[in-house]
Amino acid sequence: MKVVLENLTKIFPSRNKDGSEVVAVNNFTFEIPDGKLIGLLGPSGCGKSTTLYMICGLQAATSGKIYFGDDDVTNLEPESRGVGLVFQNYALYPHMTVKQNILFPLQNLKGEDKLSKDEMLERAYNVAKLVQIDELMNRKPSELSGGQQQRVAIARALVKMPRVLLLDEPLSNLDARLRLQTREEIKRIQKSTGITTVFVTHDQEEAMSISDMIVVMKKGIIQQIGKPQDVYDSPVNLFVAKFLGTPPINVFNGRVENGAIYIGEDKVASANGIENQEVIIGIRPEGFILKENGALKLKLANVEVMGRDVSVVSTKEESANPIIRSIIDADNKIEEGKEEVTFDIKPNKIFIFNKETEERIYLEGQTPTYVPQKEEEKVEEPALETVEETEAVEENTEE
Amino acid sequence: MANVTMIEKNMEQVTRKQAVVRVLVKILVYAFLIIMALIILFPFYWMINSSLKSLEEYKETIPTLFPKHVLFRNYAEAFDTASLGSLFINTLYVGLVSTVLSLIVTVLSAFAFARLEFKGKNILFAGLLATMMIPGELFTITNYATVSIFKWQNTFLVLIVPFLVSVFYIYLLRQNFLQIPNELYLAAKVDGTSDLKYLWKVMIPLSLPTLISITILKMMGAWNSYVWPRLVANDANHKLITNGLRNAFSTTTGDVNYPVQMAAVAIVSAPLFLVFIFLRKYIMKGVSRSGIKG
Amino acid sequence: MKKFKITFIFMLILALAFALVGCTNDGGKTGEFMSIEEIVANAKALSNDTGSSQNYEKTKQPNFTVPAGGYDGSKVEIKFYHTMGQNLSTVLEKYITEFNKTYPNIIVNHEQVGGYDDVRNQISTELTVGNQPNIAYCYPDHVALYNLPGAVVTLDNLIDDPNIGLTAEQKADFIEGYYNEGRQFGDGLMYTMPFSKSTEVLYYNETFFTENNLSVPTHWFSEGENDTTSLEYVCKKIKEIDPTSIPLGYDSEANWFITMCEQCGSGYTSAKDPHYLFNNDTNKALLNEFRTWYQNGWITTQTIYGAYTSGLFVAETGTRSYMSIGSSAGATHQRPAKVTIEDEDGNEKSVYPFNVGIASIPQMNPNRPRVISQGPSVCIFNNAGGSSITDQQIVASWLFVRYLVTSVEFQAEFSMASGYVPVLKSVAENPVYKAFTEKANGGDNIAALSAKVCLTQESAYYTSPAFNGSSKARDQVGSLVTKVLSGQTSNVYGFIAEAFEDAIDECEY
Amino acid sequence: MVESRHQWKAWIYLAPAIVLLLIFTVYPIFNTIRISFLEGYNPLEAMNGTKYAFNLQNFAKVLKYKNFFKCLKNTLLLCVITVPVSTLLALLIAVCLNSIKPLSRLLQTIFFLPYVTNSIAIGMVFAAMFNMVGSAYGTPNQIITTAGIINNIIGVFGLGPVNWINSGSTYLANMTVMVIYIVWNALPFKILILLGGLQSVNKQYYDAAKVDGTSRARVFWRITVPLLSPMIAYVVITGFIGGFKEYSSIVGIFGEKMGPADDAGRLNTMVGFIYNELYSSTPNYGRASAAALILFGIILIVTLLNLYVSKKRVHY
Repeated sequence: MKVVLENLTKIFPSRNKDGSEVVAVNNFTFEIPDGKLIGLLGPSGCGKSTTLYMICGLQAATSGKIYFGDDDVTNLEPESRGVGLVFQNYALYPHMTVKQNILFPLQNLKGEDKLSKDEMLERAYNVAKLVQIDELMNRKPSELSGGQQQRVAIARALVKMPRVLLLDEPLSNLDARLRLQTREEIKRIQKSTGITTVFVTHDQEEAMSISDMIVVMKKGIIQQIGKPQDVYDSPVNLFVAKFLGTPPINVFNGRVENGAIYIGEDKVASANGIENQEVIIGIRPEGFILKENGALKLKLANVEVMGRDVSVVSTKEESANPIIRSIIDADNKIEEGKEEVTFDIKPNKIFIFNKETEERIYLEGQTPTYVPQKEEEKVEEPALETVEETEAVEENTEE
Repeated sequence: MANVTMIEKNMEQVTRKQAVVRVLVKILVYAFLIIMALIILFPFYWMINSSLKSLEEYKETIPTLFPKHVLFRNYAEAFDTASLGSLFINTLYVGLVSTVLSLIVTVLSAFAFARLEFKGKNILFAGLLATMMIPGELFTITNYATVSIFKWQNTFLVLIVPFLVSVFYIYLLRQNFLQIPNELYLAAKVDGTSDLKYLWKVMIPLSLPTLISITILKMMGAWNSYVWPRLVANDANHKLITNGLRNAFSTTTGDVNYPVQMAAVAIVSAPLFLVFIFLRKYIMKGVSRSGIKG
Repeated sequence: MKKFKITFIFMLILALAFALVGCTNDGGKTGEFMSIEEIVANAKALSNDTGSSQNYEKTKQPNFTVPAGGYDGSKVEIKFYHTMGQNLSTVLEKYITEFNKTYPNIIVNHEQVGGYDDVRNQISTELTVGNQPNIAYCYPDHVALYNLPGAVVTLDNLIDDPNIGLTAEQKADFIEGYYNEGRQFGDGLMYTMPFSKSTEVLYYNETFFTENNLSVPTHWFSEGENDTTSLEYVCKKIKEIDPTSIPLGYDSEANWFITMCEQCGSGYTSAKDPHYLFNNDTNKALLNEFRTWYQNGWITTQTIYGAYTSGLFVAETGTRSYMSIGSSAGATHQRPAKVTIEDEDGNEKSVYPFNVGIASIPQMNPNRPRVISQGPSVCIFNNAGGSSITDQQIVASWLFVRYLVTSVEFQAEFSMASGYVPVLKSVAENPVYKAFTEKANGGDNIAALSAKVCLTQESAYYTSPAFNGSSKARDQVGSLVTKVLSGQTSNVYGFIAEAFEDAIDECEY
Repeated sequence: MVESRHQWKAWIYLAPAIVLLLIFTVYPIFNTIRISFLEGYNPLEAMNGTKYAFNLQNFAKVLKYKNFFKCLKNTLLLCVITVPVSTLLALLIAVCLNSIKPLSRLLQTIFFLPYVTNSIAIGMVFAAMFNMVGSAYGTPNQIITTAGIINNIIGVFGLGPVNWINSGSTYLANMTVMVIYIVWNALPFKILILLGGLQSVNKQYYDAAKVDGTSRARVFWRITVPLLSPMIAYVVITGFIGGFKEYSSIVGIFGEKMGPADDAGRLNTMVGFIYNELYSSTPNYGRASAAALILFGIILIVTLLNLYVSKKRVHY
């Protein structure tokens, strides 16, 4: 089931009564292909949860359209949209056993979708097996671990075979080890059911690892949409570049001078075809090649050995952040006590951004994979107030 | 699992239907609430309405919805015949003093039950709760004898002391205290704060809403007490509202002047009503905050 | 959750089942009532002295002897419980200041405790711990209760004491029936002094009666066709003239029942065991007859009507009544409010819409009249229950009681203010009271008219025997009358028989 | 919890409460139990040395007395009807109040009003509303002087005037008036507790139910009620305890005769029964104490029953 958002916008009356509004979601237009797993990604307060709730119907859209396939569901009640939603803290009914929780949505089906008793049971057991909780059926949610509760929530969402599955920060309440394992689970379940799924997270690693496509957002505006690798390899602006990747991208102030990129005195890469200007330079940590008197000279701070590769921590005057981190594979040696270290830069791992607009300037050989929305369609944004995400959610959702 | 084509019906029509349903439900909810509110309000309206009528008009076959000619005189008359002035002062005095004293007792007991561990604590508390089930009349006679031995008749003491301990409020406050995390207490203990200081500095501020609602509810208790005051303190300068009210209007021969009686009832209910309006938020929060989790 | 709904519905069904159980009240028994003619004949056969003549020889020694020298003039505080409202308390206070002129050191604090039952309940509780007052309003059954712990002072020695007792004239001045009420407790000793009395009189709409030339009824049931002076006839006639009216309103059901027993000589109660005698054929037949009167819409009572029947008697519009039997003290309430009318030459005058006549109540046997005597007496308490009451307090109390009950001025003023009847014969000659009774008329000074009627029926007063629990009998016969008159049943005989049995059970419980 | 080294400290805090309880609660209980075994104990007689047999006669006499069962029936009937009705009504009102924003504060104030009033005073108002002066029974031309406001209101809907509380009224009519008045009085406290409970329920359960397409009725019975069950259990238990001690509301409406004119005592309750024993012309403390203990026993049993039922059904 394809999901299409057209100029979707959500404006909240802001908490303080000065009449200013907060544009939580600003003119979203994107299409979620059928059967794909989409990650909505962004810092807190960027409108990702609001978008999710608008898709599922718990939040009414201020303007714009939402289509499931070719049905316009914008003003439809959530129950008739055929969506499955998994809450951040699962919202399992505490007084019902796992089986009752899963059966609950099925018992609400009316009209021609009504199922007989054993059809419901059979469906429930199928979905329970799918998420591997079939032996926990008679337990109460309070007796389960976080991961198990997570899976019951997913089972409850899937059991009525929704057209779209929505997950709100599914992994944020899990401990680190469980997070990895559950992440794979979600991927496996989505692949086997082939259901169009949208999930929201602020953890970029989680999004990149399992999504077919990711949507990076900031203050209600879409920054970039694309396959995780494409977005990582070709960020459309400094924000996306900085947001993706751990450890984060190294940022320098530099300049383009007659066809070359200079950080301070060091000429690190060629930039022919681009006029001279002050620029912001981003280099991925894995973009450094250790080389005797290489292009970029850095003052060495220390070296962290992480087994498979080595993380070199150094500083440079022109660097925007306090340390620069470069990851090189373990077999090249760095003598202790050396003052300085020099690197060459892999051409595909360096990006330059316009000083003012922080927009990406494509070097030759680098092709844009995403064209951002045209400027004028955006709803002008009166207040630049950063609003904490959950706090902005409209308080009296219809009972 | 192939995606089930859920809804073929025309989207437009379904959305409109749902919008209509939503509005309908809203109307239904408001209608129900308004009707119930009117039912609750009607006796008060009738009280005020009757209290402004003359006796003749009050007795007419078809009761009039609004007094033909409004008699505020009834209120003045009610005030003197039942000497409401002194009744108010007595009740206020008894109410305030008993509330303050009982607050102290309640806070200390609730603190002990919530925080301190001692042998027989649960049995004691269960015993306390059991006393809530005993009909009051059981105590009246024996307490009358005890109070007489103490020679407390016709004093304010006798109206205050016997009811200082109210188990319900200890229960309410204990529930509230239990919600304050124990670590706070242990931390305070570590850096040497005494129990009382901790109680004063931490626990009371935290459970202020409940304390305020207990104070208000306790004050109302004084307003409603009827049997005991009449028995033990019925002389003029100790009489309380209810027993003052009760036989102020029962003349032995002629008819009771109902409108004046209604006026007295209105005067008596007014202060409580005003107190409630101002402190509504606290009462609501107090009782619900203690979130009687059973 | 299904379970929650099921239990809720189950509770509702249980409740409805209970409700239905409560509705059956048709007694099983059937039978015939005694005829009214037979009852009238029995009543007429009674001679005047049967019934309430009691012997008063003393079988016990009085429990209080007057200390030598009587009152020693020391400062003494005494407490007096009564049921006087605002206006009567002011009269009392006036005479307390008067009393203090002769006895400055006796401080009298008085307190309105509530109604008569409230006084009894208060004292019976206070007695248990010795907190009883010094003087109290009382009824005979109250004294019977206080006598369980022997808390009431016997007044004989005080009365006979040479210097603080009653002189022969004072003793003779008391109305015979009222004075004897004090010593009807079976041992001939004097327990209470009569304070102020009331009786029952028949108020009638004199203007209406003269317009329709109705005669004032003198007896209850018609004897023969052309008997136009029976209450039965007058009620029927009034009903014909004004069908929307209720001819007669009888305020106190209990007084009505007890008076009928006295007038017909049928049993009510006795001081000795068995106490409760009212379950007899005469009484059942009487109530059956009055039930038919009620169903014909001829009579109503205070409890059935829901308010004092004087309300009906003074009503100008809607339902009204033309006769009302009620307490002689309530005369002012039986008078309609003044109405402003234009007299011939056009200026406004406020006048009573109708004139009220007062007569004594109908009798079963004219030469053996019986009418109830009520009203409070006063008794003095001793130090029973460890109370701190001293002999001087008792003597001081006696002096105060003696002052009130023998002072002609107090009796006159109190009677005029309360509508009660004075207990002293000489009050009739007191100039103020004489002027008051002379001016008696159906309008402005209706109270005087009521007092005059009471004076005429002094010899007819009766009082019921007093024993511990006698007021229970009074309550039971009261609700018996209301139940029989307005109870709904198909088998009247069975219903009445069962009602009587229930009342007896209740008394003997 | 602080270890038991602070035993004595706890007892000091509890001292004032315990002393007062001993004098004014514990001692009376034992005294009442003692008196309940003294057959026909009458305090006034006892003063001059009458001795009383120590036996169960008081209990026997009370249990054999027809009036006792009438009072018990009235009390049980009132409890069994008013507690469920007022709880359900309070629940509905609380849920509705919780789902609206505008006017909700005003409505909350109105719904709490009855709690602030004096029950005997308002009883007079109710009596006046249902009162019907003049006999409406028997006489062919149905003389009614004032039919009372309630009869006029239902008259508007075409129903004839009902004799609610006057003489000649039926038991059912009396009970209806009592149920209305008791429920009217019981609503505020229940609404307050349930509303408090509702506000502490996590909103997400309702969102989840919405997404699952649950009908309003199912949301109410399958989610709201179970989640509120601890509150409901508490409200029902205190409702029953209060219900068994019902007395002043009947005095408010019918006066001390506890019933319509022609059948005094028809609506008398257990507490009324005890009261009559204490304050009658023949006060009998023995039987009063026995009746009080019997009532206490019944309340205890019912409360334990309630606790048992709620243990099974209530979710914590």
